Amino acid sequence: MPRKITYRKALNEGLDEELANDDNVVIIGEEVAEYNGAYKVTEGLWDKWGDKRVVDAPISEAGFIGMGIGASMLGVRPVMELMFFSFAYVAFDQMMNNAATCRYMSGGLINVPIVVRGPANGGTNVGATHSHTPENIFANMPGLKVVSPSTAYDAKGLIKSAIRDNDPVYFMESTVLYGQEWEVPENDEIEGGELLIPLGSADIKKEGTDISLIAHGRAVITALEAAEILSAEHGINAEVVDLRSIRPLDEQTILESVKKTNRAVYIEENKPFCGVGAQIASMIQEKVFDYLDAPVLRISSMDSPAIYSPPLEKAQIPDAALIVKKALSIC
Amino acid sequence: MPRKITYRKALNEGLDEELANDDNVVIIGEEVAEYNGAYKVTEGLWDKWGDKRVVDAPISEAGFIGMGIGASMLGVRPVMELMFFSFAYVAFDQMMNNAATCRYMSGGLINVPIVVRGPANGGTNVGATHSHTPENIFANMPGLKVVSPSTAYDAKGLIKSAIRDNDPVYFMESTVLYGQEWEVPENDEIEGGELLIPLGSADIKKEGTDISLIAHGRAVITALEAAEILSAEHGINAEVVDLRSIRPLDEQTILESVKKTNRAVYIEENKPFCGVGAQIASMIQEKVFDYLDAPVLRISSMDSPAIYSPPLEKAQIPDAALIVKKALSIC
Amino acid sequence: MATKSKPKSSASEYADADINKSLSAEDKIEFLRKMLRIRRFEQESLKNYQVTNKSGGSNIGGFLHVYIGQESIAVGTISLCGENDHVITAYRDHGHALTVGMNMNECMAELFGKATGCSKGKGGSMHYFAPDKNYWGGHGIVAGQTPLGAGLAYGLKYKGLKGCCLCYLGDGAINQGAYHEALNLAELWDLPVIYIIENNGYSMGTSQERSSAHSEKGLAARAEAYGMEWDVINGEDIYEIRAKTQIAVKRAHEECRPTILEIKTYRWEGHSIADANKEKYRTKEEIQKFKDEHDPVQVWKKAMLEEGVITEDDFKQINKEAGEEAKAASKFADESPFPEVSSIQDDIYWEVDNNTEAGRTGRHFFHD
Amino acid sequence: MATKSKPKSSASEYADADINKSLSAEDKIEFLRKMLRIRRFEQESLKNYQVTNKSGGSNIGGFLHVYIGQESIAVGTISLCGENDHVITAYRDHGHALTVGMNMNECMAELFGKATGCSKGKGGSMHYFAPDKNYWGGHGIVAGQTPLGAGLAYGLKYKGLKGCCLCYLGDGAINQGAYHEALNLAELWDLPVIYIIENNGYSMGTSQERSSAHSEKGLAARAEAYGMEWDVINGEDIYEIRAKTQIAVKRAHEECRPTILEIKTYRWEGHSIADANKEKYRTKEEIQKFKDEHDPVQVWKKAMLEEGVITEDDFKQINKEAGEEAKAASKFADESPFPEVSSIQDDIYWEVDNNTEAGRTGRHFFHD
Ligand SMILES: Cc1ncc(C[n+]2csc(CCOP(=O)(O)OP(=O)(O)O)c2C)c(N)n1
Ligand SMILES: Cc1ncc(C[n+]2csc(CCOP(=O)(O)OP(=O)(O)O)c2C)c(N)n1
Ligand SMILES: [Mg+2]
Ligand SMILES: [Mg+2]
Repeated sequence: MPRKITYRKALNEGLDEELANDDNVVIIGEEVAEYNGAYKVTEGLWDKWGDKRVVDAPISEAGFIGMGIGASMLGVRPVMELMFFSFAYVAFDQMMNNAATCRYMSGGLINVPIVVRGPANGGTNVGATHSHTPENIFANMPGLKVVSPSTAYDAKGLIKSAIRDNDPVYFMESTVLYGQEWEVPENDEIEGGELLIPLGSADIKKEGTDISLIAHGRAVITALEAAEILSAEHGINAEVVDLRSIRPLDEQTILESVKKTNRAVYIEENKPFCGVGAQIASMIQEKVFDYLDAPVLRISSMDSPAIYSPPLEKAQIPDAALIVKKALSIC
Repeated sequence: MPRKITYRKALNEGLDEELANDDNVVIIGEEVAEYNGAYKVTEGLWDKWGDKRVVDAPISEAGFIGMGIGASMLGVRPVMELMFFSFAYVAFDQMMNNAATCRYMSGGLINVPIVVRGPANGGTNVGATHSHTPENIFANMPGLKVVSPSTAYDAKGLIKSAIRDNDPVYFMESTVLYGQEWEVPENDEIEGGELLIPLGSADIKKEGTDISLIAHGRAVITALEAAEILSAEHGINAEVVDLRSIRPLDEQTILESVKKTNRAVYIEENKPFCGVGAQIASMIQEKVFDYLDAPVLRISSMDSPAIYSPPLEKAQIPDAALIVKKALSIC
Repeated sequence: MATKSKPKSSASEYADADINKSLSAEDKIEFLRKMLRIRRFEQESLKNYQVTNKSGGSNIGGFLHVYIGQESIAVGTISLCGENDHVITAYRDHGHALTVGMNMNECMAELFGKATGCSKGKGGSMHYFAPDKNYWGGHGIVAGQTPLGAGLAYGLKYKGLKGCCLCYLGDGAINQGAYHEALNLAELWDLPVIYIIENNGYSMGTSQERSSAHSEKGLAARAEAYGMEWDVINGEDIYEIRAKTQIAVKRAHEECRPTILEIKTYRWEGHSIADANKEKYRTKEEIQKFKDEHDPVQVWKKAMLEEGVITEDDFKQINKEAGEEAKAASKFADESPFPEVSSIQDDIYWEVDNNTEAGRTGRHFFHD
Repeated sequence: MATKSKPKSSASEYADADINKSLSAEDKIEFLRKMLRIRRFEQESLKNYQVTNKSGGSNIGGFLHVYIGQESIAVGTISLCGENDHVITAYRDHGHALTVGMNMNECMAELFGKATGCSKGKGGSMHYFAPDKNYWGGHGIVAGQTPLGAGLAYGLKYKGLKGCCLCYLGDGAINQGAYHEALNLAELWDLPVIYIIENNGYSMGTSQERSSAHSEKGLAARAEAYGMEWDVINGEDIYEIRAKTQIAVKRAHEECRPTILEIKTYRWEGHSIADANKEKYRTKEEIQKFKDEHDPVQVWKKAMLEEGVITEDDFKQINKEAGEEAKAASKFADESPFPEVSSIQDDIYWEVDNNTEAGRTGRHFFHD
């Protein structure tokens, strides 16, 4: 029977394997070492790898991420944890300018092989400042890569590729998914002996013919729920496309799906204005206009800062019912 | 004969009038006082209004913008200059969290009446770190307002409204436009005695029937050039819609234009991925799908960090020829 | 009075400072009451976090950072605040909130996410606000409040008011860039702001030594880098807190100049209630020692008993009342309604909320 | 030697420091040559900025921040660098670039925006890089390079190399948060980084007093806030620069510990060449005084003459050669081609540039 592990454990395995794979890999972040990680993603790694490879940082995101960028120019491969990806905002200049532009401004003499990872999601009642979802913001900047896995399998395969990538990769996880389990093969069950998923390849999470539900991150899971309902209750066979990587973007898989289904809804937990869905919707209508039987619709979080009140925050974030409703409106 | 003044002068007049209008208005920024402003937008204001009202700040954008946000909660109305809007990235947390979320997190007890203004554009050969165009990034955040004037007239009317607005307004100008002149009436020629343009109202810069060229900021000027060429050389009567305010957004004016012309191109100097154009294009296809005779097209800067080399930077930024080409492809 | 024969733990060399000598018995009892009200409120919120309620969940979501062990700081420092003095702090904000005069009902209801909460359920534990009481939050981003504190001071000065801003932060917060920028501005521009570092020894699981490099003079002494004044205070002694903070308040009021104060304290609970490691990064013995020997409530109680200001029975009565008040707050919170879903889109733009012309012009929200 | 009778301006009490005593005449002449090469390069670039070329524009776009007046700092400090020592600086970066061994042609061509520029015309004046010479830029965001400097030091230490990073910044840069965070990390983690504040008295039009609050010990002394070592250096004296910087380099190499150095200097030109106010925020007299009495080139020249290391003719010859080299660089730059428009999309992603599988998977660019 194939083994099931949590999203958290999958990340942990990926990190552990990459620490083993390359001496230059070092994990740095607040509480990642002795505390085992605020969300336990790095559990056991400090015990196993010691002070040099797993490092607790003071609360200085601009300082330590900038430091990681500098070290990466010398060939160190830092994997930086942001306790919440929201804290990227105090390190924003380092992450947008120094990570993304030094290669360009040096005419290609430099590269910045860092990974910045951490949870980027709402839904855990931690309020507006801790619930940012900046996929769209970082993906806007050429030079950066943005990845957002929706399952344990993807999380493991993508984090390993991200660490091996020679460009800066911002890896956005979900605290809501950390505790959920998915099938993830043991390495000896895999050809090549390890799980590597290339950045830039989307995944059809469920095949279908009637409408494309396209999403990234946890919204993929919600879309799968919606697809179940559409099928069971409405006889609609939805295809669910998971971007996995937002930049680079697998446009081909998206477009092929829409050419087949002729209808698309983009679902995300991002804020709507200039969100990822805006990019995908505008791209779809531009490239396969004649295949569309209806406008591309978008579903996002409600357009307010994240609310604390637990039952209300649920209402802010798209659920399966909303997806079903929107999908039915164009089917 | 109506008077012509520069975009810079228009801003300067707007600031001066608002300093006169309300004792709580204070201008703070690097080199805004004694130096008269790096781009001379605040010229003469320190001489006229003195140390209390026009204040030179040290190079501490997070510090002084955060300070301005705090002061605004007490009813001061700071107008903060960023020498380049790119420097917002070192103040990003203050601008995204403290300015945008305190009202919400306090259940409406607080408001933050600040303006942060400065040039947000490429095209002046100052390289990748100084040429960011973060309209889309800030407009993504509910609680913030983003304005981008394309003419001296708009600059004056909008800056005055921005200063009177009780919410945080990020006001993005263009160094390329500072020296250009437009007609701006004297106050005594205006009903009401002053020029106020409400945020959230777009402007038809040129009426037309065949295609809508929709844009913000300096791209509006380029679109007007393109409209001339389309008319003169191709007999195409393009309508040019200037957003003026990106958030709040005048969707109605945009949609009415597209319903009339059945074709639309969005033009901006922003980067493409999740740019403002993505939002507008996805909105148009969603809301007036049946009116569209062709996909909504988008034109943006080339998708690279801003290059230094002067002739090449020209090529990075959309020009009239590119707009004409794209427009013709759907006309 | 034979002060010399008094046991050391309750004798404060600062009891005789002018600012303390002028205290009435009622004032002193009020400090006790305020500390006990914080403690009982926090214990009650702890319970509400850990309980499983009717619907199978907790009454409180997200984070809960409680203030137990640090009560003397909010109570001692804020006791010096007058009409034009303002307060702003980080996410460990319940103690300050109750001290400035917010009531337990609105505070507890906020934890429950109810419409009757001080922020209508929108802010939660980390984001209490009461501008009418000169209280500006409750901020979740470490050190993010420090430029705001400078700004409140700037605003006071701009408006010609003789007041100051007390801006609290943790020992782990001093390594954020925004704080450094705020310090330079405060000294450069003579802003009446007092930065109060509540040094409880840890930022989450990281001991103070592992997070901050500093001279042997401590954390506040970083002020010297800016030519700023500073002091270090023993946080278990309200007399000392008041005496030394008063010097800073006077400096702010009369010279319009800033100060950094480091107040040594200890948090009894985990960083937040979700902190599963609270007895891993520090020993049980360490925690017990602080509870036994350095509890600010007990220290003050003892001083009050010795001064004859209260009896044991008085203490019990105050404590009981505080407990009842906290319990009543839970009941209030529990019985209060959640906010309407329609209210999610309120309180974002002032102009929209007030239905002004600006609020009605253009589209402000984009989720459908 | 009758040192006492030497005129004060050329006598350096640091000439006899070990690190200086070991200098050969050639070494000393090399310092002069390097300073003159910087100066002549900058004068040449100034000319190229102000000229109107055939196509009616300037040869150089954007900003041009020249290093004239500060040459001794780059030359003196970088003279101490060995194989594993690295350099990173801000946007006023031509002097450091030439000193680490970049050639005038690639530097001038970069200003012209040509394909033969050190950054292929992509970076411009503010962004020179030469990783092969341990030179990591050239950074436009004030103080943005300071965490990178800590990172280079971290990388050296991580890899077990005995080296350090010299990280330069301006007097106006010390009030950025990122610098503060980097300082704490450097001291906390024992990173071999040396922060060198080139205090030229102004950040654009703002005098140092108007931008920074600090103790009377100066800007470097902010180091004490972190328990870090620091020193102040007279920037017109290469002997002093070398003697004092060497202590910091040794500390970095042998103890793996950081230092802040404040080196006092002056910029002769405006902040950038576009600075129309350069004689408004400071007097003509002030500028003239620095040119006349504190020119590091003249100070060193005089010392060399007195030491008998060079003659007036030697000086003229070196100066002439430097001028010719700069002129030739202009010619080279002028005759070089602009980059191809197609190259605009190169040098963004390593994986794309190297056409790896990762570079070929998915779409990386979105402008059409
Ligand atoms: C910029 C930022 N980084 C990290 C965090 C996560 N975080 C919240 S509190 C905290 C520890 C702060 O410790 P300290 O300042 O000592 O305050 P205390 O909790 O002891 O009151 C951390 C790491 C945050 N909220 N903001
Ligand atoms: C974050 C940021 N803010 C503002 C600027 C604009 N700016 C560039 S250089 C400069 C002055 C810096 O002065 P200083 O650090 O003393 O260096 P110097 O120019 O004297 O070498 C300013 C304000 C910038 N590049 N980055
Ligand atoms: Mg602490
Ligand atoms: Mg300077």
